[in-house]
Amino acid sequence: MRLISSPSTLARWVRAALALGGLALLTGCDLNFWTMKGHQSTIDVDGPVAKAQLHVFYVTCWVTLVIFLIVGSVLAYAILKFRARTDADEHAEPPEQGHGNPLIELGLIGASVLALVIIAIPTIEAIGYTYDVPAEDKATAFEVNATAYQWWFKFEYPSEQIAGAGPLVAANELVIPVGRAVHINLRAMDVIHSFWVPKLAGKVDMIPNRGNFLWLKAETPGYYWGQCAEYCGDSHAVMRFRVIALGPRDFNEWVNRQTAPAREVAKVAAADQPKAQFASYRSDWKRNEKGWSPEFELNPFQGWQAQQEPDANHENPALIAQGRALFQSKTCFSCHVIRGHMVGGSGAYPDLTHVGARSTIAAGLLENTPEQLARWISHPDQVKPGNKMYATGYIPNNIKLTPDDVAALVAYLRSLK
Amino acid sequence: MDATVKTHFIGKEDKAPAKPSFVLWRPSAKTGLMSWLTTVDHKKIGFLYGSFALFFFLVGGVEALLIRLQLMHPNNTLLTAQQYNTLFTMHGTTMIFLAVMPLGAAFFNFIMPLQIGARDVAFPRLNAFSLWTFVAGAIILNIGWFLPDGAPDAGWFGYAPLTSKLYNPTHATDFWILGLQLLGVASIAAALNFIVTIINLRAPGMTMMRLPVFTWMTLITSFLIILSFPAITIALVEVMFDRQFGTNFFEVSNGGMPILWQHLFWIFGHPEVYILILPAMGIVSEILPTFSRKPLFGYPIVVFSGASIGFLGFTVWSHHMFTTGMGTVATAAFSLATMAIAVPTGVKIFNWIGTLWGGHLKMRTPMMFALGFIWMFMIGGFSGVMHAAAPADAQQQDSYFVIAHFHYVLIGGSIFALLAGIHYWFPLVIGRQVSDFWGKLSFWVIFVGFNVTFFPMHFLGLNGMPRRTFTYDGNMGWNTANYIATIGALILGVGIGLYFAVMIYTFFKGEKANRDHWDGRTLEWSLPNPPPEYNYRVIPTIHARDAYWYEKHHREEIAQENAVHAQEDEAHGGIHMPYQSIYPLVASCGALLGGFGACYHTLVVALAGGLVLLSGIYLWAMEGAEGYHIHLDAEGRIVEDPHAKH
Amino acid sequence: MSDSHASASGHVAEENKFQIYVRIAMLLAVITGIEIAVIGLPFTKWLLVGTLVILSAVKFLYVIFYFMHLRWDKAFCTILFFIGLVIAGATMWALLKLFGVPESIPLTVSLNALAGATGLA
Amino acid sequence: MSSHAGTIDHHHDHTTTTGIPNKKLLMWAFLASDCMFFGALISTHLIYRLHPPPGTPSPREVFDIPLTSFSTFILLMSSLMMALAVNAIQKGNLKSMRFSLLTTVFFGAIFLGCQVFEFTNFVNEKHLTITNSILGTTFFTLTGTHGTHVAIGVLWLIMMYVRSFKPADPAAHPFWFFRNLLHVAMVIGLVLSAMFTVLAVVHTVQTGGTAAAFASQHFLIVAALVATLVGTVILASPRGAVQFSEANAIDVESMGLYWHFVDIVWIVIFTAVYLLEYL
Ligand code: HEA
Ligand code: HEA
Ligand code: HEC
Ligand code: CUA
Ligand SMILES: [Cu+2]
Repeated sequence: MRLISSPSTLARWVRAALALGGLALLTGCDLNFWTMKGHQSTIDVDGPVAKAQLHVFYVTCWVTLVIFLIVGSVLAYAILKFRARTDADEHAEPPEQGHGNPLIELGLIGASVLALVIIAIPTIEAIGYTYDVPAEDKATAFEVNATAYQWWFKFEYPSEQIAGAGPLVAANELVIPVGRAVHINLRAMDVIHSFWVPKLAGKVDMIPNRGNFLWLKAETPGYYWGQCAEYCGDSHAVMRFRVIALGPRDFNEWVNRQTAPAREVAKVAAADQPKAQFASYRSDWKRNEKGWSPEFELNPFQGWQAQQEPDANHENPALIAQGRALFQSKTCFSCHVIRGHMVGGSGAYPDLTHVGARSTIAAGLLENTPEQLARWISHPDQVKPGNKMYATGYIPNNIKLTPDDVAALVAYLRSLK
Repeated sequence: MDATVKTHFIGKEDKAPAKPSFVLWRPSAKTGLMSWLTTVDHKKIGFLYGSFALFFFLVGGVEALLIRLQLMHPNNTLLTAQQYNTLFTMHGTTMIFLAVMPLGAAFFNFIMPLQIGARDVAFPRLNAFSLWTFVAGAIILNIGWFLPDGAPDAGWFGYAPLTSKLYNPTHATDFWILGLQLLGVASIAAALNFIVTIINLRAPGMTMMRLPVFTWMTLITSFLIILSFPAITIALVEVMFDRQFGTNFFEVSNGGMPILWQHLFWIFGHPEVYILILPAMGIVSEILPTFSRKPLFGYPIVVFSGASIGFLGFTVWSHHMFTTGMGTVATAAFSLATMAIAVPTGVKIFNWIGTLWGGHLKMRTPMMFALGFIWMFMIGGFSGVMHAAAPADAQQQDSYFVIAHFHYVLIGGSIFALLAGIHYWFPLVIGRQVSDFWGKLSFWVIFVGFNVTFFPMHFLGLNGMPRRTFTYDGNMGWNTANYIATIGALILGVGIGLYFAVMIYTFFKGEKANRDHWDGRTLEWSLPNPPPEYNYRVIPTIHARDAYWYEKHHREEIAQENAVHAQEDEAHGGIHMPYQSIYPLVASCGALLGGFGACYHTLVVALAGGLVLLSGIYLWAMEGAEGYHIHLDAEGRIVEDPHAKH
Repeated sequence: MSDSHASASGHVAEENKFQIYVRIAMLLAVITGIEIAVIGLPFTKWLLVGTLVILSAVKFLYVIFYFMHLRWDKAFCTILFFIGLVIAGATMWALLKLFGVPESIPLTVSLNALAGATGLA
Repeated sequence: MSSHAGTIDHHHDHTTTTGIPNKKLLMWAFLASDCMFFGALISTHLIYRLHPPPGTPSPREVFDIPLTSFSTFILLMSSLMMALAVNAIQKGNLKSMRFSLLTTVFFGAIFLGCQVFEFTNFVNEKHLTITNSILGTTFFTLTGTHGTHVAIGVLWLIMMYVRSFKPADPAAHPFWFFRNLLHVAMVIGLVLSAMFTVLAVVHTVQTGGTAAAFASQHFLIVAALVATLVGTVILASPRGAVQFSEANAIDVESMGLYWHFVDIVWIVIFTAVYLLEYL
């Protein structure tokens, strides 16, 4: 069992084979593919649940590989050995008309069953282990509710109650404590979605009218990619999210910031306003154009951390105030909650109280930069086809945003750290 | 069931052909459009099934190529999300219901009656009805391409509540529901017919354990069809009611449970995948012995394992639902049951190898495809076993690993075997001989293209790429594999194109094939090519499993026997042939009309369609299953035109 | 039920089938009456359920074996029908089991604390 | 072996391999498939009964067991008549078969009438509709689908009944086809008007109306009943030799199999859907 379960052996083999193939094809650029270390790799994982699942995968992989080698060699041998090589061969007397051999048959059936038992045992074990938080972790487990909507995720922290406002609510970025088992209740409000953070755990579906859950644990602080894994309509492909695992201190700090109401920016005289950086945004976005910068790609965790602190030097209080007014006058607040700033919104739309402190917007699709924010709020439907922000209220409500409006709204949203 | 002692005459007796009334007009055209529309000949029906299926295979293939082109690069903009979603839905639905299933039905129709020594299926007109209802279903399913509502886009398993009116308000989903419903009716009707035919129309001496394996697999597949389709029929009725009458089957606000759809769908869906593979296994089990010049190794076990696969197929449906939170017991149970299927499947593989062992392998094109099948199906089966391990599947479900798995079993499995079958029976069906060089060339291009396309998808899946995504970002490590896969699909496209080109060329210009082109073992090869309308001049008497092989080695004995039986037949008034009929087509047109009415929620049209359907069936019953007799001269020419009588 | 046996007894039965049919219809009516009476009895639930299931199974079998003459027909008809019946029955059983476990209790029924907290109730 | 003279053996068909007639085999295979069909439908109902959502009406307050028991009994009797019809034609007794077929139709129609009554009663009095609760959805769909099966069976019976009048020599009766068509329409009309008459009677009795009121209110329907009855009798008058014979026993028999199957499905529904709710 030890031998089979050693993930690194096979991984090394696979990688070596792939690297060779890669050289041959001269396409070495996509390193993540050849090393199987993509952001959503199920091979290069972190956390006990994903590891248990990977272990089962390796067992199946090894067992079937061995069978394939054996059966394949016999098959290859038979084909090569008994091939008719010449025309004369083809017309030779037919071979002996044998009909089979029960002993061989039974032996092979027995061998197959044996091979399956080897797979079945770890499978059963892992089914039990991955199902729910292990008994010894129950007491310390952290509870989160995840609810899926077309096409974004809502995260609630029942243990972090805010006076008068219920539990702490966040959208599209799930922040969890490192080293603690996290028990996530999965709900869906419209159609079926699925919660999948490959590096931490396999997926479990979020099904309307069904109380599913999953557990996972991150072993190192970091930034993990997640994606909806059940087809849920037009924008299923771009229904993503992130999980950020923080050490205890950082986590507490984050909770404290998040439970506070939305940040206020003091008014400053017009003359002091730094203007340039929000002046105008690109508007010639292509459909499906990528929404992140290479720097962010290189170190998203750092990017996330950087978002936590207000960027006082670049803030324009007047513009922010204007944005805040627009948020109300353009009826954004009828959907979105900004706790402490205005009364309105509902739980069925992303909470924007601390939207400025997220590393991504639009359900993990775009990096949270002013440029991308502007892109999103000017044309959400071009970013996410069928988008509900567009379909049920935005453009049909005749929300028309001039470039100046957009700039002001962006400034305001950016200030919500 | 001692068929040996039965009469040699299996046609029906009837009175002198009555003069048909002017209302119950019986078409008798033997050429031209009318002959095809009113045919009840299982060979013509099989040919039509095959032609439609191949057409839809190309349609599904073009859809697949568009999918691949969109995924060639990250953030590609060739297709919109809506178009992409429509394409994969229609690709999956088309390939499964309109390409592979009817292609299987084509072989069932054409080959199976020949293999059991019958002159037709048990209910020739029902057979025509199946064909035309299949066409009606195909039309409804695809009509959305030409209408403003668009084609269906809820995925090939249409999970509720995405198919509800709230989330899919256009009629596209209605096309999907009604299209599948009609296809289900067609499939069940056809399957019932095949079951009765195989059980009841076997030539004397053709005991069950002498049936060719392909016929056995036809029988098992037919059982799977009649037992699995009702589940999806009910499921479809439920969504249809939800959409049209506001019922609550999957309406959460009134307590509906969307998960129920998944169960009902997969109770059908899993047996369905064996409906797709068992005919393929049957074909391979015919080709390997022929080209090894040796009987199938362990025939009884191969048959029995086919039956166990069919039976176990009904016990594993929830392996498509490992991620739906079923609880540990159910997950473990379905996991183990799924693994168990590897045993009978493995038995087949072992026996195929056993068949090759010690043979004289003639490496002709059908054999190449059949061997390709074994290799590719084995790989697909192994990734299936990886899925069966539920914890591993939690990472694989709905990722490209699944896509890789099922394309290996569906293309490397079903399609390879069906392509092999086309090559194998081409000389019999068409009477012409396919060039071995071009055939092999197309095989190699397809083989390479297929592997280049789908092998990298395993790694894409393991690297976390979810399926059904119209776009992906370039930073996930998926670019190279997607690029390779697209190149592979293009190669595959060239291969398929080549294959079709060769076939079309041969169809028109190919060299005439001689009788018993491959030195065959089963009964159909005893026929001239293409087989005459009445199939067997004399219903053969079967003495051994590989009936024709036996016949070839006992020529005199058989000739004597046949002479006696020919006389008996003549004494009965010649060879009985069923009349053609227009009413199956009429009934199917009613189904088409009714389907449209239901799609557009217009009761009047639906009722009108129902009335046409009913009238068609009534007239069909009233005209009766009559037929005429033909008489042959020594050369097998028809000496007396039966239609001259009236 | 071997073939020879079936046809032999078939011929004997041929003559008085009318009586058989009528008697069976009466029996079926009586059983239906018993069923209706049973639901009022003060016994434990499982006993009553068991009784009802057995009684309707008996009715079922009488109809298929007599009215539908499986008893007099070739055994193959029985096998054919029972393939469908057994697979359908087993599937129903499995479905009811699957939906009976706690995991499958719909949220609309088990409005648990969580749903209340999220305000989704 | 090849002689077909003499009596027909209804348990052995010499033209098929197994001796089972094709039509019978087809029907049994179809019924096997139908098991799955009703299995899925009944499962749906029972699954939703396992954990009914709050606010679901209680079936006990909705169901009307005496009525349902009555229709269950009626369906059993129709099964009996069906079996007798098969028995009759197997012995070549055409008249007796026709009588039994009509009685089967009659019982089937009563069953359907009960169901129509039950449905309208549930909708109007008990406020259970197909849309307002999951119970209504599954109950009406399940029993309605069964009712549709019964209705198809009734139609089939009628067609078979009429077919037994098809002349032996159609050429001698140039309009036989239209006569048959008219005959079918007439019997369907008869069944429908009889059903509505009975419902009208029930309605009149329930609302305490008088015979006079009944006659004036429902004149049309009664007239239709009388007209179709007369028509049916006239069309059924003998007109020389008919084609239908002992050889058609298999047609009647396979129809009978369908009819009995519908009956056994009801046996299951009666227990699983109705009676179990009372425990
Ligand atoms: C032709 C069709 C076909 C066939 C034959 C199979 C065969 C098998 N399939 Fe596959 N499957 C599909 C078509 C098919 N499948 C499709 C279309 C889907 C996806 C549907 C969708 O989501 O859209 C799917 C999805 C699918 C899933 C769900 C994945 C997911 O969505 O999460 C699973 C899970 O268990 C599975 C398992 C299996 C298994 C165990 C077999 C076995 O039958 C394979 C058995 C064969 C072998 C194992 C190889 C030969 C055996 C030996 C040489 C003997 C020795 C071997 C051992 C002892 C291991 N399949
Ligand atoms: C038997 C079934 C079958 C077959 C044969 C195929 C064949 C192919 N499939 Fe298919 N596929 C499915 C069944 C099948 N597929 C199913 C069930 C799904 C899931 C759908 C869903 O999620 O709902 C799926 C999904 C699917 C996806 C995933 C989409 C997604 O999840 O986003 C992809 C992606 O690469 C793909 C690719 C291909 C390719 C490249 C082929 C190739 O093999 C195609 C080869 C054929 C050709 C290339 C045609 C060549 C023709 C010409 C060159 C001639 C052109 C001429 C004229 C027009 C006259 N398929
Ligand atoms: C009809 C309701 C509605 C209105 C009005 C609305 N939004 Fe939204 N908003 C949504 C929904 C739904 C989403 C989630 C979309 C998704 O990701 O698929 C969203 C997402 C967002 C996000 C990204 C949140 C995240 O973390 O991913 C921002 C920022 C945003 N909206 C800003 C605005 C602004 C600014 C306005 C007004 C000009 C506005 N919204 C008006 C419904 C609305
Ligand atoms: Cu949500 Cu896919
Ligand atoms: Cu499956």
